[in-house]
This record gives sequence, C-alpha cells and structure tokens, in this order.
Amino acid sequence: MAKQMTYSEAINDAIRLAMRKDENVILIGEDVAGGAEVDHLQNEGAWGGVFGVTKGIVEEFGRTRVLDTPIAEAGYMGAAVSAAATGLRPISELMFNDFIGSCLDEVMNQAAKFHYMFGGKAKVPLTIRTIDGAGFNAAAQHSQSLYALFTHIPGLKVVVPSSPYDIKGLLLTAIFDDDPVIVFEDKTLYGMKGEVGEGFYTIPFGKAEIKRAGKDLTIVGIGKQVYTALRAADQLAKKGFEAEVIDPRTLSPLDEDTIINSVKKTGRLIIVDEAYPRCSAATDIAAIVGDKAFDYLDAPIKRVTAPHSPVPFSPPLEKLYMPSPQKIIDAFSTMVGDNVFTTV
Amino acid sequence: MAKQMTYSEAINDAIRLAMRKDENVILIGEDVAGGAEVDHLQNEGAWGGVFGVTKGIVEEFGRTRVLDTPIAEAGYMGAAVSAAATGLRPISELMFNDFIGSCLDEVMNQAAKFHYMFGGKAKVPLTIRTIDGAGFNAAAQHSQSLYALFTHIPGLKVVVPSSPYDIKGLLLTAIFDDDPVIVFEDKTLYGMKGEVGEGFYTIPFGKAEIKRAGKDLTIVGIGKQVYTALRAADQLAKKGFEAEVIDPRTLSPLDEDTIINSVKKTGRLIIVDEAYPRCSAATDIAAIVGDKAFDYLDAPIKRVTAPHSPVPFSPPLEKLYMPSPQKIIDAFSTMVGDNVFTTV
Amino acid sequence: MQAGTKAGTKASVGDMTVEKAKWIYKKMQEIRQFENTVHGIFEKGEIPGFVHLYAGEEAVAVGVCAHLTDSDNITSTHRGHGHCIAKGCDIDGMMAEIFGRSTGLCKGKGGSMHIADVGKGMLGANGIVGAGLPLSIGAGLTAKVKKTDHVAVCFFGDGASNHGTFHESVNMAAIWKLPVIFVCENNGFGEASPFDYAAACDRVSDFAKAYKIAGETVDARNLQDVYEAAGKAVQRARKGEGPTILECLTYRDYGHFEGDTQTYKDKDVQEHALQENDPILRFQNYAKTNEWLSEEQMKAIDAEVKTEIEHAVKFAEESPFPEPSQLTTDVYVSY
Amino acid sequence: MQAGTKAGTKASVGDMTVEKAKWIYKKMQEIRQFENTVHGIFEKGEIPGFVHLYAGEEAVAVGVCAHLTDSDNITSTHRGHGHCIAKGCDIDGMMAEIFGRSTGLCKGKGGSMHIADVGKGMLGANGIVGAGLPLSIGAGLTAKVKKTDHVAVCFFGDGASNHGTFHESVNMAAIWKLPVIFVCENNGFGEASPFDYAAACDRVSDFAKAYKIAGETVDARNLQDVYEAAGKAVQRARKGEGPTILECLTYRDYGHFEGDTQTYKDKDVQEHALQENDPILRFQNYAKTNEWLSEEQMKAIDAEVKTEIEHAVKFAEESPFPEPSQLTTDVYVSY
Ligand SMILES: Cc1ncc(C[n+]2csc(CCOP(=O)(O)OP(=O)(O)O)c2C)c(N)n1
Ligand SMILES: Cc1ncc(C[n+]2csc(CCOP(=O)(O)OP(=O)(O)O)c2C)c(N)n1
Ligand SMILES: [Mg+2]
Ligand SMILES: [Mg+2]
Repeated sequence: MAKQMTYSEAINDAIRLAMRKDENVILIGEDVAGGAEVDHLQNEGAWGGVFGVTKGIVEEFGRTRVLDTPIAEAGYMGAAVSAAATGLRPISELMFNDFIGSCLDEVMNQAAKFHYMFGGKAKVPLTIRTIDGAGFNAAAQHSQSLYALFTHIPGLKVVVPSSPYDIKGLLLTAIFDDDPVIVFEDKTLYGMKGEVGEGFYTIPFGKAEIKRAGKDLTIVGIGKQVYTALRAADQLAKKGFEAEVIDPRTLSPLDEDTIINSVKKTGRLIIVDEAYPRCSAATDIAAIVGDKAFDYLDAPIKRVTAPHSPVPFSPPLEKLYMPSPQKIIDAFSTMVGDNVFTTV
Repeated sequence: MAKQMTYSEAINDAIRLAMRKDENVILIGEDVAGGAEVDHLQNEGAWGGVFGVTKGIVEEFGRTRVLDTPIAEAGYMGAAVSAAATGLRPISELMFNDFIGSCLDEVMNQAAKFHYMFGGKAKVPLTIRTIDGAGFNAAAQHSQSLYALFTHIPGLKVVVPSSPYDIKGLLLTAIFDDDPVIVFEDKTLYGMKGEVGEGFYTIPFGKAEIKRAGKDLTIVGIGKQVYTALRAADQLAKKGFEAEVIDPRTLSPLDEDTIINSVKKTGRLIIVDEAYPRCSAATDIAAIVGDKAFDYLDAPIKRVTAPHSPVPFSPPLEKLYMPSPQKIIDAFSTMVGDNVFTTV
Repeated sequence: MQAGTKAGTKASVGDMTVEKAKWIYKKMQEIRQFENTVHGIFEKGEIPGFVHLYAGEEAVAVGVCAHLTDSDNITSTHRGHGHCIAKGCDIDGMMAEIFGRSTGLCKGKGGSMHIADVGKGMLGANGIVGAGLPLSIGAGLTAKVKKTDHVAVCFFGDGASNHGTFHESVNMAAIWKLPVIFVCENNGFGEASPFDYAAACDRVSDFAKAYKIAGETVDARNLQDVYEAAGKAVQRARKGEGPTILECLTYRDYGHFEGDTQTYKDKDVQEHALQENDPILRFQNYAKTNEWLSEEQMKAIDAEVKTEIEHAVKFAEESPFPEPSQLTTDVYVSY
Repeated sequence: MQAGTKAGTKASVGDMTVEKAKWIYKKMQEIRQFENTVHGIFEKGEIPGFVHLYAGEEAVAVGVCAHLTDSDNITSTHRGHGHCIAKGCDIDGMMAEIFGRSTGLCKGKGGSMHIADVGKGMLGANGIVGAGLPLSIGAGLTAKVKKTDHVAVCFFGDGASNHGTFHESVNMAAIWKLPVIFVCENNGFGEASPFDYAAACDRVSDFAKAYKIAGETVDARNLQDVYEAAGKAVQRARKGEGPTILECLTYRDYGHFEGDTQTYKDKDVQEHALQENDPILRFQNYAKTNEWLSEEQMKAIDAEVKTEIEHAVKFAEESPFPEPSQLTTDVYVSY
C-alpha cells in the first residue's frame, strides 16, 4: 500500500514509526517540539521544528522522549552521542547543517571515532537529521550542502535522500543502524509530494537508484540535484541522447558498482552536485570512477557544481549559483564535441 | 644567504620577522607563550607552544602581542577573526588541527564568509597555524590531516608546507595576505633540517614546486608525503622509470597548471595523501586532472592514501595506515601492467 | 535635572541632552517603522529569505548605541536591523540589501541576516546564534593592542546565552579586562523556547558575579534605564575597567521570524507589551510628562522618518539586482 | 564514628567502612604505582604517543568512584588512567593498551588517551579537552529516560572549565535536573597556563549559584573530604535532585605530559605537594591516627599492588601487537 505524502510528512511518519517500535528512540534538538513549559500550549500546536517537520510528535510521545534543547549544539550533540553509547537510539536534529561549526567535535571526534578508538567495544547508534540545500534565499550561513565534510570522515554514514519514499525508508534504516548516520534533508524538498509506502520499511544503505535508464551518458545527481539531472535528461532525449540518471542515495557508503556499471555502458559521466566544488562529493565520485572505469570512458568526467564561492543571498545570483539543466547540457556538449548542442 | 634551520625554527623565524615588520601582527593561542602570570618565569623559559615552536617570541614581543588564551577555541578563534576585521593581523594557533571541532564555525562561517557576505567590505587577514599529520602515535584525535575540510570551503586559503624553506616563505605570505589562510604544520617535520633563506622572503600561493623531474610518471605528494613520493621515485629510477614529483605547496589555490603540464608529459598520475580517502585532496586533484588532462592519460589516476578509517594508535598499525614508497610502487605497477614490478 | 520653561525646551533630563533625546527618539522610530514596513512587504511576498524583526526591542539597540561612535564596534545577531540602524547604517542601503539589490550595503550578497558596515563599526548581523560573542572579543582586543579607548558591544539573545561561546567570551573579556559590553537582549524566547525553560539561571546577569565583572539587569521597556546602565558600562570599558554583562528585559512584537504563528506566546503578555509596555510609547509619555520633547516635535520626527523609510523602499525597489558577474567576486581579496 | 580496639579494626570512620577504606587505599596505590611505572617506562622510550599522568590526584578519582557501581557512567579526560583504575578497568588491559598491544582494552587502537571500558561504565579517556562534559549529559539522559537511578560523573580539568562545553553541559543538566556530578579536577594548571590566569572566577564551583544547583569546593589532598562531598552529590543525583559541581583542589605531581620541563611550576608548592600534601600519605596518616587501617595492612596492600603492576607490565610487554588485518576493522559496526 502506498500513499501520497510530502517529504516532510514522510519524515514525521518515519520518526513516529521508529518511536513506536522502540522506546529507546528519542528525538532531541532545538524546538523539535517547541514551547516547552508554556502553560497554555499543552504540546498541541507546538512548532515541531523550525519547518514544522516534527509537528505532533511531542503530543504522541511526550516531552521525556521529545526533548527541546537550549541553543547549545555541542552540548546536546555530545549528549546524544553518549546517550547512544549508553543504550538509547537518539535522533538528534541539527537544525541547519551550517551549524555543524558549533558541534563538529562531537560528530567527528566522538561519534565517528568511539567504535574504532575503543576497539569495537562501544557502539553509537545515533541518527543526526539536518537541513541542507540552497534555493531558499537563506544566504551564506543557511544554504550550504556540507555532506562532503562528513563523507570525508571515516566512521560516519552519510545519507542524501531525494524523495518522500526514500527519506522514509532511509531514515528508518538510519535510526536502527548501529553506527552514527547523518541524514541530509534538503529544505526545498519538504513540500514535495510523492508515493510513500505505508507502515515500516527500510532502504539499505549503499544502494543507488537508477532513476532513468539510458545508454549515452550517465548523470549522477546528489540530493535534489537528481531532479536537475532528470530535467536535463528530458531535454537531451529530445536531441536523441539517452541519459541514465542515478541517485546514489547514500554517499557513505557509496554504491560504486551501480555508477561504474552504468559508465561502462555509457562511457560518459556527469556528476551534479550543488555543494562547493573542491574536495567534494563530485570530485570524489569522479576520482573513483576515473580510476575504476578508466578504460570505458569516452570523455572526461564532468562536474556540474556550485562555483568556489559562498552561497549568495540575492535571488538571481543564487539561481546562477545552482546547477541547472543547461549547465549539464553544456557539459555534455563539451564531452561530445561542441557542435552537437549549440541550439539547446 | 641561506642557513640550516629546522622546520620549527623556520616558523619561529617567520613569526618574528612578521612581528618586527608590522606591529599589527599578534600571536594568539593556547600556551603560545605559556606560564602567563607565573611570577618566577618572567617569560624566559616559557613553553612557546606545546612543541616549543614559538619559544622565545614572548620575550621579544611581550604578552600584549603574544597572548595565551584559555582553552576556548571558539572564543579565541572568533576573537582572532574580528581582530583581523578591525585592524590587526593575528596569527592564531589551533594547537592540533583535530581541535577544529571546537571552532569550525569561526573559521567556516565567519572568517571564510565575511568578505563575500559583506559584499567585499570586510577583510579578514587572519593566519591560522595548526598541526596535522600522523606518524607520532598520537592516536585518532591528534593525528588527522584535515586540510580537505578547509579546501572544500570557499573563502579560505590552504597551505601545506613540506620543508623549512617553504614554511618560512609561505607563512610570511600568509601573514601578509588579506584573506584568511590556514597553514598546516606536520608535527613530524618540526625537527627536519634544511636550507632556509635569511631575512624576509615570501613564496606565492598557488605555485607548486617540481621536486624532481621525470617523464614516466607524475607523483603529487601532499605535505610530508612528498618525501614518500621522492623515496618511491628513487626506487622507480632503479628500475628505469623516471617519476616527476610535485609538491603543490598550497591546496587552495591549487596550481593546476603545473600538475596538468606534468601529466601531459608523463601520461600518468599518482597522488599521495595521508589524509582520509573520501572527498579528499587526493580525489580533488584526481578529478581536476582527470577532467582537464583526459586526453593525455595513459592510465587511470591512482590515489595512495590512508584507508577509510580513523588513525590507529598502535605503532605497527599506524605504519600500515600511512602511504609508503611500496604502496606507490604497487600503484604504479597496476598502471603499467602488473608484471613490470613484481620484484621491488 | 535642569528645569525647562515649556514642553520641548529642557536642555537635558538626567545625563541626556535634548539633542541626544531627539536622536534617540528618531532612531527608535526608524527601527519601528523600518520593521513594520519590512513586515508588510514580506507578507506580500516581495522579500526573499529569512527575516527576523526587531520591533519592540528598540530601546536596547538605541539606548546602548547612543553612547558609541563610529570607532566603536558592535556585533549583532540574526535579528540585526535594529542594531544596524542604531549604529548609523544607511537605511537605503539596508533596505536594498534586504531586497537583494546591488545597491545594498553588501551588494545584495548578504541579505537581512548579514547586513554589515565595517566603516560604521557594525561588524555584521550574523546567522549563527552565539557567533557574535567571540567576535566582540576580537574588537575589544584590537582596541587593547592598539591602545585606543574604543569599546566593543556584543548584542546577543537570551537563547544565545546558553551557547558555549557566551562562557568562553565573557571569561576572556574578564581575564583580559577588555572593553566589551555584553548586552543580552532577553526577550523571553529563543525561537519557540522560553528563556525560563532553556536557561537554568534566573538572570543572565547572575553570571557576572562568578566572573567577577559588573553585571546588571534593566527593564528595557524604559529607554532611560538602558541608556543609563549602558552609559556606565561604556564608561567603565573606556577607562580600562573591564567588561559588563548588561541584561535588557525586552519583548519581540513579531514572531521569531516572519511567518511564525507564535502559538507559544501568552496573549495577555503580548497585549501589554504592545500597549503600555511599548518602549516607544513609554518614551513618548516620559518625554511629554517631563516637558522634554513636545508632542509636535515627536510628530515631526515621525513624519520625517516615514519619508525616509518610504524613500528606502522606493530606492530598494528601483535598484537593480546584482550583475551575473558578481556571483564569484568578493570571495577573496585576491586568489 | 565507631570506636575500635586496636589499629586496623575499626568498622568504620564516618560513613566509610573499613572495607571501603581498604578498597580506597588500594585504588589510590594502584593509580600511584601504575603512573610511576608508566613514567619510568616512558622515560626509557618504550611507550609510544602522548602520555598524561594522574599521580598526585588519586583522591579525586577514588573518592568519587567509591560511590559508584558499574551501572554508573563516568566521562574522563586526556589524563584518564586514574579514572579508569578507580572505575574498575582491568589493569593488565590498560597497560597493554598504553603499549599498543592487541590485548589492550581497546585492542591497541586507542592508546593512553582513549582507554575505555563501556561495560564498566567508563566512557573513555578523551583527547579533546571539554569533550567529556556533554558526554556526561548523555549518560545522565539515558538514566532519566530509562528511569534508572544511575548517575553520571564528569571528570574535567580546571582548564576545561573555560571551554564552552562546560557552560552548555551544566546548564542542560540543571534545567533537566539530570543525575550528573561535574567533578572539576582543579590542579592549578591547564598545560602551562595557571588557572588563576586563564579563568576569571575564583572557584569553578562559584558558577553553581548562577545555575541554581549545588556546588562545593574541597581540598582533594584529603581523600575523606572528596569522599564525603561526592557521597552527598551522588545521593542527590540518585534521588533526582539534580546535578552538582564538585571542585576538587589537587596537584599533578608530574608534568602536563611526559617530557614536560615544568618550568612554570613553583618549586616550593611542588615540594609541599609531594610531601605533606600528598593525598596517599595523608590518607595513611589519617588511617593510622584513627586506628583504622594498620601500617601492616597498608604495607600488605602496597605489596599486592606492586605485584599487580609488575604483572601488568609483563602482560603488556609479552602481548603481541595487533595483526595487520586489524587496521580497518571496527570502523563501523557494519558498512
Ligand atoms: C548556532 C545556531 N543554532 C541555532 C540557530 C537557529 N536559531 C536562529 S535564531 C534562534 C533563536 C535565538 O534566540 P535568542 O538568542 O534569544 O535571540 P532572539 O531570536 O530571541 O532575538 C535559533 C535557535 C542558529 N541560527 N545558529
Ligand atoms: C579542545 C582541545 N583544546 C586543547 C587541547 C590541548 N590540551 C590537552 S590537555 C590541555 C590542558 C588541559 O587542562 P586541564 O583541563 O586543567 O586538565 P589537566 O591537564 O590539568 O588535567 C590542553 C590545552 C585539547 N586536547 N583539546
Ligand atoms: Mg530571545
Ligand atoms: Mg588542570
């Protein structure tokens, strides 16, 4: 049975299912409920996070399991790490991924390293939910897509769901995974509707999804950029080029095989990533595929990314900042010879 | 005139020269002097940092310009950012780069973004000195090489000096540069001796150095890994293969041209980087070269890096963890066909 | 207090000259009208991004900045419009910035959350809660190293007082006796979380004692109370006597950000805040009762400000968006 | 206090039974001898990495952990050997870990700065100053959510008290009334920086008042003082009465890390610390004067501990290094 739901509702659904299934699952973060100890509020009508994603969860589970924290990211993230190590399965919300600056240590040096440093004797079944993405005119400190920083760090798993269906299944996998996982929710996707399975289901990590089959070009789109890739593919199709579009779904672990197999078929790869271009997920995938599928490549691997610049506020600048179908088509044009695509 | 100096002495020399030249240059960090307000110490015999690198500087310049801070990385790093924005040229020491977890915000969201967010109206002439590198059995939280995280972030410049000569010139460039710069000092290099120019000199950012010329293979070695690359090159030479070894010296900006020109000549590239392998400087360079020198590549670009794992404590494990000449030679072997190198 | 013969002619009340009182009244009006105007335009959907309004808190920014010059620095928050105006930022440039235009104070690259004007000593609104605290230390440090008598003021919220940077910064200011005034704008909430819930302390100024620095809490519905306490704190700072925590009890008239339903707010408190507790109204009454500024004088200022704000909106609306070439300029001074 | 007939036969002194006193004495000896031994071996160059010794501070870890069970959790610091021993970690496993051997508590992957034993409630030594503070909150939270009466103890240094995590953590513990005891080991220095320089406060416990929680400073050269204060704090925590800041004034006998020249230390203070102020000596004297543990009993314990430590060194030295295959295991539970 499937049901139409927004991305935001799918997250809410996943969290409720997890909390019903296992009383060790708690939700912690800034205003994840909202209005703590406000007399007249009685949990109803509480915010449920800055975008209302977790609305209603405090009504069902109460404030012992849905914890509003002070604005103290290092404090509550560190708390979530050791709550995980001592028997809970916290879902810790880092409101915007940009705020990792206040709690990187807890994620990078504690959560990610406990299992290894302690010789396998500690487990940190922690899920961090965080918001990323440009496109909302939220400017330089609220629009970043910092998944590369986390993919760099061994010990973490990194999830970049692009659809309501995926976010529900991947979030449930994350919550019941025994390693620390960070899930990136693109703020511009919250309102997106799609089919979502009813009840409890999981989607395994490290399994990419082929969103569209094709033989002439492989496009990997990270997070919401998979839609930019699909739009480009539609336009390319009109010119007779069939692009295969892949959503990696998780960056760590990365499903190298699906991407490489596709490239073996198409001979061409474009990676679409709205994050900063240097030491990025785009360069990562390019390097891996460039190594392992070298003999199959008919053209250089192209990356369509943000420029090496902070995210600008002004709407027209932000629009220019982002990957676009046209930029993908331009990249493809240079791969197949400039003349092919001058008119698109 | 040149002089034999250790890497550590070259840093000390650079800082003194800068502080003599411009009274706006200050040094700030934990125990950069040491023993503040200890009566009997009178600045003599003070630590000068945890490895003694800045020893004696407080004696010359006094405690107004050489500031020991509390253990409060966010606090003093943020202070350094705005001290820079309001007229000083602070050299801020982040004792180990691993501690960035306590002050990433100040570096990523403040220092790196002020100039852009404020439409070019603020400048942040801040130099962050920090210690990286494995090989000292300092374990998972004191051995990381996190330059990729900073290279990812637009607005920062990233410097990875490998020799006494370079650290002096690059550090002086950093101090008098008007952008925020982070300089990585590999802890295992502090004792290394080498020729250092006397007096004030600078080395431009974005200019790689060809450490050894060759025509069969290009090896880029990051930081101290340039020496691993050189050792591998020596061994390869014995087998008749001439490797060109390049030290990029700065990762942001990156001297793409020197690397690409070399690869155009050699047709082969190995990047040696002791940092984590994913979304790394190694994948970054591989992706860029794989794109721009595609037609010149005779073999896939190989990366010799740490495994996707925290740094282990135990000495034999840490040794295995690191790149080695043998690993480079093994990578080269797969590039040229397995049989060539079975005996090395 | 000097006696005056008729309304609007007193030379001063307390330490405050009529000149200053006019400046203060005008700044408060500028902020209020600016924010009300932005609120209205935002509702119509013409302003992009996140916007946090300062209306209701005017007495804090104005009462403090009344003691500062362009050489003194302030650090600000996500709710920065009031600080900008009080510190003398150009209102046309601010409005254009909020509209994302090339004529904005940051060329449209920053937006509401990042308005800055370093030349005016305004070190930037800041989207990161708690970030301004360490930044204020740096400005104080520059003053100390350069041996000027400039001060740095750190505006931060009650919510920010729970962030680690509060502790780190106040401690550093205290041990180095820096000329920093920590102005906590305690409006009772951090987003939808009450201060009483999120902070263990009764008053943010309670920490001053442990740090052995000056600390005080004032009712920031009264401009005069803020003005007086800030005056003393700035004076101490200029004389090298170290930092102060000045907690200002205030209220934000609008939601946390534009679009907030504010279900967590108490209706009664809100009503009082908007009526008898309104800082501008109180200042008006005070000025009148003390025969200090006349009703006419204030009305004239109101009208003048209205024109200014209308001009700003027009300026913003008529300004062009940044050129595409602007996308990657200003990332570095040189690269 | 119960009266006993001859030395070493008193059933208890104050709240402390003879059983407990023996355990305490033994633990203090274990720490002291362990550290002295590591010091000696490090000097010979046989121990890799950074090593921070706890000698001189034994009364803190032992006086506090005397009140804990394996179900209670502690967080620790870079100077963690004492906490490990007091919390019951296996000494052979600790020494092997410090030697980097596969039989170490962390299979040699962690080393001195990362010894952990989650089964014993020891959540790890930690190379990051201040990191243990938030971690203690999580352990307290688990106790609260699971409705157990377990407590969490956070050991942290005077230097760490200046880190932002101190403020964030104490505040959270206070507003949530968590069963956490914040034990500040104030040994007067953070590396080479005196507490009196780096911290604005007189006492770290001075902050308790602002947070409205219990706070106390004790002379941690007297085991009994720590024991008593910790007992009360643990009891409060178990009863749901919230957190405590317990500041313990102590001294580190060795340098900040092995290799430190310690030029910043006052010779006189050092001498006193190593002589009449030594916590083990003081405990010995107290036990003897109170006819509580006899000299012979203590000597027997000393000897027993000596054998244990020798065994640990032998165990470590004879243990193999980890296999190469261990390099990339334990990065993830599954990947
Ligand atoms: C580090 C960080 N954490 C969280 C946020 C999200 N956030 C923005 S404003 C705000 C509330 C701030 O409250 P307060 O400091 O009281 O200021 P006020 O909004 O009341 O003026 C929060 C949590 C942020 N911007 N930065
Ligand atoms: C975040 C961080 N900053 C700095 C350091 C370097 N460092 C290690 S121990 C230490 C001093 C700690 O002092 P204190 O907390 O008093 O503990 P003590 O060493 O006296 O036991 C410092 C600065 C670190 N490990 N982590
Ligand atoms: Mg507030
Ligand atoms: Mg200490």
